[in-house]
Amino acid sequence: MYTEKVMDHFMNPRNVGEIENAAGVGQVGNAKCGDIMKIYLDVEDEIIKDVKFKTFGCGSAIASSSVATEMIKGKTVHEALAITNKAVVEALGGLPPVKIHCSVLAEEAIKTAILDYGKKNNITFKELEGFNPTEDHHDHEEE
Amino acid sequence: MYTEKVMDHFMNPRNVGEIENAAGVGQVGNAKCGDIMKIYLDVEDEIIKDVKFKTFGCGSAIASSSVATEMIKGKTVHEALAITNKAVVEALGGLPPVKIHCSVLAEEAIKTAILDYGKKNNITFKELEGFNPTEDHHDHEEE
Amino acid sequence: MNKRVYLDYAATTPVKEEVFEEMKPYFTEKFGNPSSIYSYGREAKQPIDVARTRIANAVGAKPEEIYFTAGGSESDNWAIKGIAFANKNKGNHIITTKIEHHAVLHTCEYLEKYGFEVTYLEVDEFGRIHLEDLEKAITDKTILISIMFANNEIGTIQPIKEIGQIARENKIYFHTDAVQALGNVKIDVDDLNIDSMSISSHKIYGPKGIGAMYLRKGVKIHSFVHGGAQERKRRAGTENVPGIVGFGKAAQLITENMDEHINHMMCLKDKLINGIIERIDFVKLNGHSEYRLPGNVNFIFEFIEGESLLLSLDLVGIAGSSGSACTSGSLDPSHVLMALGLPHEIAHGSLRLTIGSFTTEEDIDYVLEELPKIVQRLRDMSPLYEEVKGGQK
Amino acid sequence: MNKRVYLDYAATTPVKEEVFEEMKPYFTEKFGNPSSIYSYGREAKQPIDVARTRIANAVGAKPEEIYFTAGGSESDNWAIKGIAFANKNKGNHIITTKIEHHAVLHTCEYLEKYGFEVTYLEVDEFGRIHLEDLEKAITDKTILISIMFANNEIGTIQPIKEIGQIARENKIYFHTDAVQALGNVKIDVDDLNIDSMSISSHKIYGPKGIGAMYLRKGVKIHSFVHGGAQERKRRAGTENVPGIVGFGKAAQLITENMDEHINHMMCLKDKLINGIIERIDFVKLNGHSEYRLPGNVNFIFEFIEGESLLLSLDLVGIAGSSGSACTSGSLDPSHVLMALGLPHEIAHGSLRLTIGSFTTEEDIDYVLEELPKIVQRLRDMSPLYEEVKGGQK
Ligand SMILES: Cc1ncc(COP(=O)(O)O)c(C=O)c1O
Ligand SMILES: Cc1ncc(COP(=O)(O)O)c(C=O)c1O
Repeated sequence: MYTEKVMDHFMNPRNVGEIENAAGVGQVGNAKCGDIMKIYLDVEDEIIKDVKFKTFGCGSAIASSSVATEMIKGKTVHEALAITNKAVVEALGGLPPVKIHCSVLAEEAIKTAILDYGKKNNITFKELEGFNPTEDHHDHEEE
Repeated sequence: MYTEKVMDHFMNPRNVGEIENAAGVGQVGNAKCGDIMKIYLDVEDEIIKDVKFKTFGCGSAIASSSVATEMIKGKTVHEALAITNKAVVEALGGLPPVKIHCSVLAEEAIKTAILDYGKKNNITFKELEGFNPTEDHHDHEEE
Repeated sequence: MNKRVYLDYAATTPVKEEVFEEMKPYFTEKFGNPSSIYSYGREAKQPIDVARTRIANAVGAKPEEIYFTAGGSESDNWAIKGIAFANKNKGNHIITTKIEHHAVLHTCEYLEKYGFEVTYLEVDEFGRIHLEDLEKAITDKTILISIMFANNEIGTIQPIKEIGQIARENKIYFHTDAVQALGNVKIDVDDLNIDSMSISSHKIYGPKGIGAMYLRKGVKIHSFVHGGAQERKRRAGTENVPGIVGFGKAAQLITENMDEHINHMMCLKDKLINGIIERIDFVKLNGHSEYRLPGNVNFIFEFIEGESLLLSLDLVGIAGSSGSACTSGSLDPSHVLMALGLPHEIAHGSLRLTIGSFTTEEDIDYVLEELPKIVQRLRDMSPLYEEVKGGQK
Repeated sequence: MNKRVYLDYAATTPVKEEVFEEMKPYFTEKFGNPSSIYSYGREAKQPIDVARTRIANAVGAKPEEIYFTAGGSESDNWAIKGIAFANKNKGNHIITTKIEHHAVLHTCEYLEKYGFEVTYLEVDEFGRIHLEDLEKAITDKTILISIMFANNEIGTIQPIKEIGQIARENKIYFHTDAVQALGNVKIDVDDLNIDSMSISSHKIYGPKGIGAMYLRKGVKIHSFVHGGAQERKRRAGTENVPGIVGFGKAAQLITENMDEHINHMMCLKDKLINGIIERIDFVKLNGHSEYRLPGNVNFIFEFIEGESLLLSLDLVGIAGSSGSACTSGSLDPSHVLMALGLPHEIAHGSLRLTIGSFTTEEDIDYVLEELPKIVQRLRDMSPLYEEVKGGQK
């Protein structure tokens, strides 16, 4: 059902944890739907020095968080903002159709954390214009 | 499905054949329903000296005819008239429910042959009062 | 009785050894529920996908157009009821034939109680429908045409492609009961314009209790068994994994060896037909000479009744089948033989012998040796034959 | 991964060796069609009668009240649709519960589109209905009560005898889905006033793809699969002979050893429940302490989600199941857990482990060793647990 990459990130997630006094924190999803992602950023000169995550959710939610943190670590916030859920899916070698929403959550968790960083530092990101993470990203395939 | 007795009478039917210038002949059933029985009697002093049958029909129709001829051979016509379809079924060690009509046919074939014998000889049999063999004796069990 | 000759392949077939071997592990070892996400479940899910693909390949369909069922009867019921109820807003008229299997006929009769109107097309003396009759029967309320691919009793094959064409042109769904056709006739659902099709495993050397319905993508249908999300949410129930695996293997084998298989049956069939005609008087071959299943032989033996013929054959080890009323517990002989226009009294004396993979020349020789004796014996007991002989004297 | 511990017996069971041995001859040797009158047919018919009697004996029914189907889902569909449509003249109201299997729930929802009204009874926090609720729900239009014997997720057993009594007094038919109960609870259809009952072979160490419906003599029902005259003309289709034989054998074995079997499961179940409660914080046992299937363990582990728990267990070879939305592809967690009144966020973290014949003490020890580590690992990743820890600091 899951690719080896997904299973690897699920079993050996990178960057699990919290950052005290993080530069930006983003939390998306909700427990009602069964997944919450929280991303902590440490930013210096617009560069993401460190990133940690905590996730409540299924295997692919955990793997998506893990791979997403890996993808943005060391990147500029602008580079991080360019990361789409598709890129997350690709980095995982694919996700089952019903699990695509997990990658969407990962993208939005990053954006929300950067938005928070921006707010704290009075920076507005052009890339985040109109960004409005909804609570419910489940778009499961139904017949 | 059939008892050994039925199979024996089916494979080794007694008294198959015709009697030329028989004292009485009875034919019941019809080809439309899939079974016809024809019984020939040779009667002397009200005693059935000989009996033959021909049957078009299923295994139990043939067995019923065979056992019925065996039951009446050497008997008086009155004794023969006392034979019911139940007696035929018993003599065969039982018949499947859907095949009971075959034993009814056998009983009626005997009666019809005796009726014919009576007509030819101007004898009326009390036992045959009201006897009226119908064409269709199928009373298959349906749910 | 020592020798046994099985000539009832149209009733059911033995499971082939290769098929059974492939099924085996799924009973006691790889027994998981395919819906489960853990390893036991995955072990059971993957072979289902393989089987689905094999069956799809056998009929020119896409794997996701194959839905597993418990057999041909369920497939017929599902296709017909499911399409009828799901399309009732478009019309309430169904067209079928008088010679369908009971799984289709009784389903149609049931629908008649629920507001549907059904036209039962006549067939000619060889068992084929006439396309003009079909065209004439179509109304603007017709939503479904269900016509069997090949008949189980007399083996007659219908003009499926032309029927599909007519259905397509009139935007009517076309379902075909191909239970007897699978493995005996080349089937390509696209080429033949088939929208839905019933098939059954135990007729092609697979296990009993498993079948499938082909449903073209986009055809509107209701679920028949509601419940869990199996079969893309369309047919609930924990999957019959070994059954599915066996059906898949059987479909693969029959597809690979189709030409050879057909040839084998055809030769033996012709031998049997010719042999009977040579050896026995007052016989009539039922069905069509050309549009006929390769393994089907169906004869009328006049003046005798089918069950007694079957019983006698059984006693010498030969297994056949009969359209006789007496084998079914009903009053009338087979509705198929009646639809051919045969009189009742004649229709009672039919014998079907169907040839399959394991039939040999010796089997046919044995039948040709035994059958004439049996027919003669029964005729000698028959008052109807007496009359004929009388007339000939 | 080497060790494998299967704890999902409620999902499906392996076929027992004795069962498989008894089935074997019916695939390749005694393969005849049971409806045929010749020897091949008789060989296949007699074992069906044996199986039917064994199953009847297992539930206190008469053999002629047992109808074979393709499984529990078909039995549920047939019983409910068949009784509903056949008794529509008497009323259009059906009573069931919120925690039924989808095979019952989705069937009821389907019937709602066809003029039936359905009351879905609530259950208490332990999953039991209250009899007063049932009595209050009955109207003069009520024709059918369908309440499951035991729940598949949380194992709660309903007051079946009392429900049957109420149904009887009100002259309403009572159907029960006993798929999970068979083999785990003593069932006597007469004592319990059951009119119709669904059972399934693959839950009692028999093969998949075969089940049965018990129907009390005299209960009015429509056929579900129309066609041939099999199953006393009520369920068409060539019989799944090996499946039926296997189901019959499985029913016999489970009846003979029921007490021992229940004891075995109860001991291990208690060990597992107590072990989990001792070793892990923030857990909640779902279901009833007394009215509970002997092999059912169902826990909520707060702050973590069920699928990630299952996946982690699978990686150490343990097979369980979860009422998590994420395993089913739907948005909401199990309707059963929701009906217990659990909040969404908590219901997501459920784990069902079900014990069966082949479960050993070592299996349970292994789970008690692995599970706490896994739960801790997932909690350490969970932002919800972080909050709790935070609160505790
Ligand atoms: C309570 C209950 N009812 C019905 C079913 C359906 O049975 P089957 O999978 O045999 O169709 C199941 C199991 O899946 C069940 O647990
Ligand atoms: C033409 C046809 N349709 C349907 C069926 C029913 O198939 P099954 O016995 O698998 O339900 C059969 C065979 O019995 C058949 O020959």
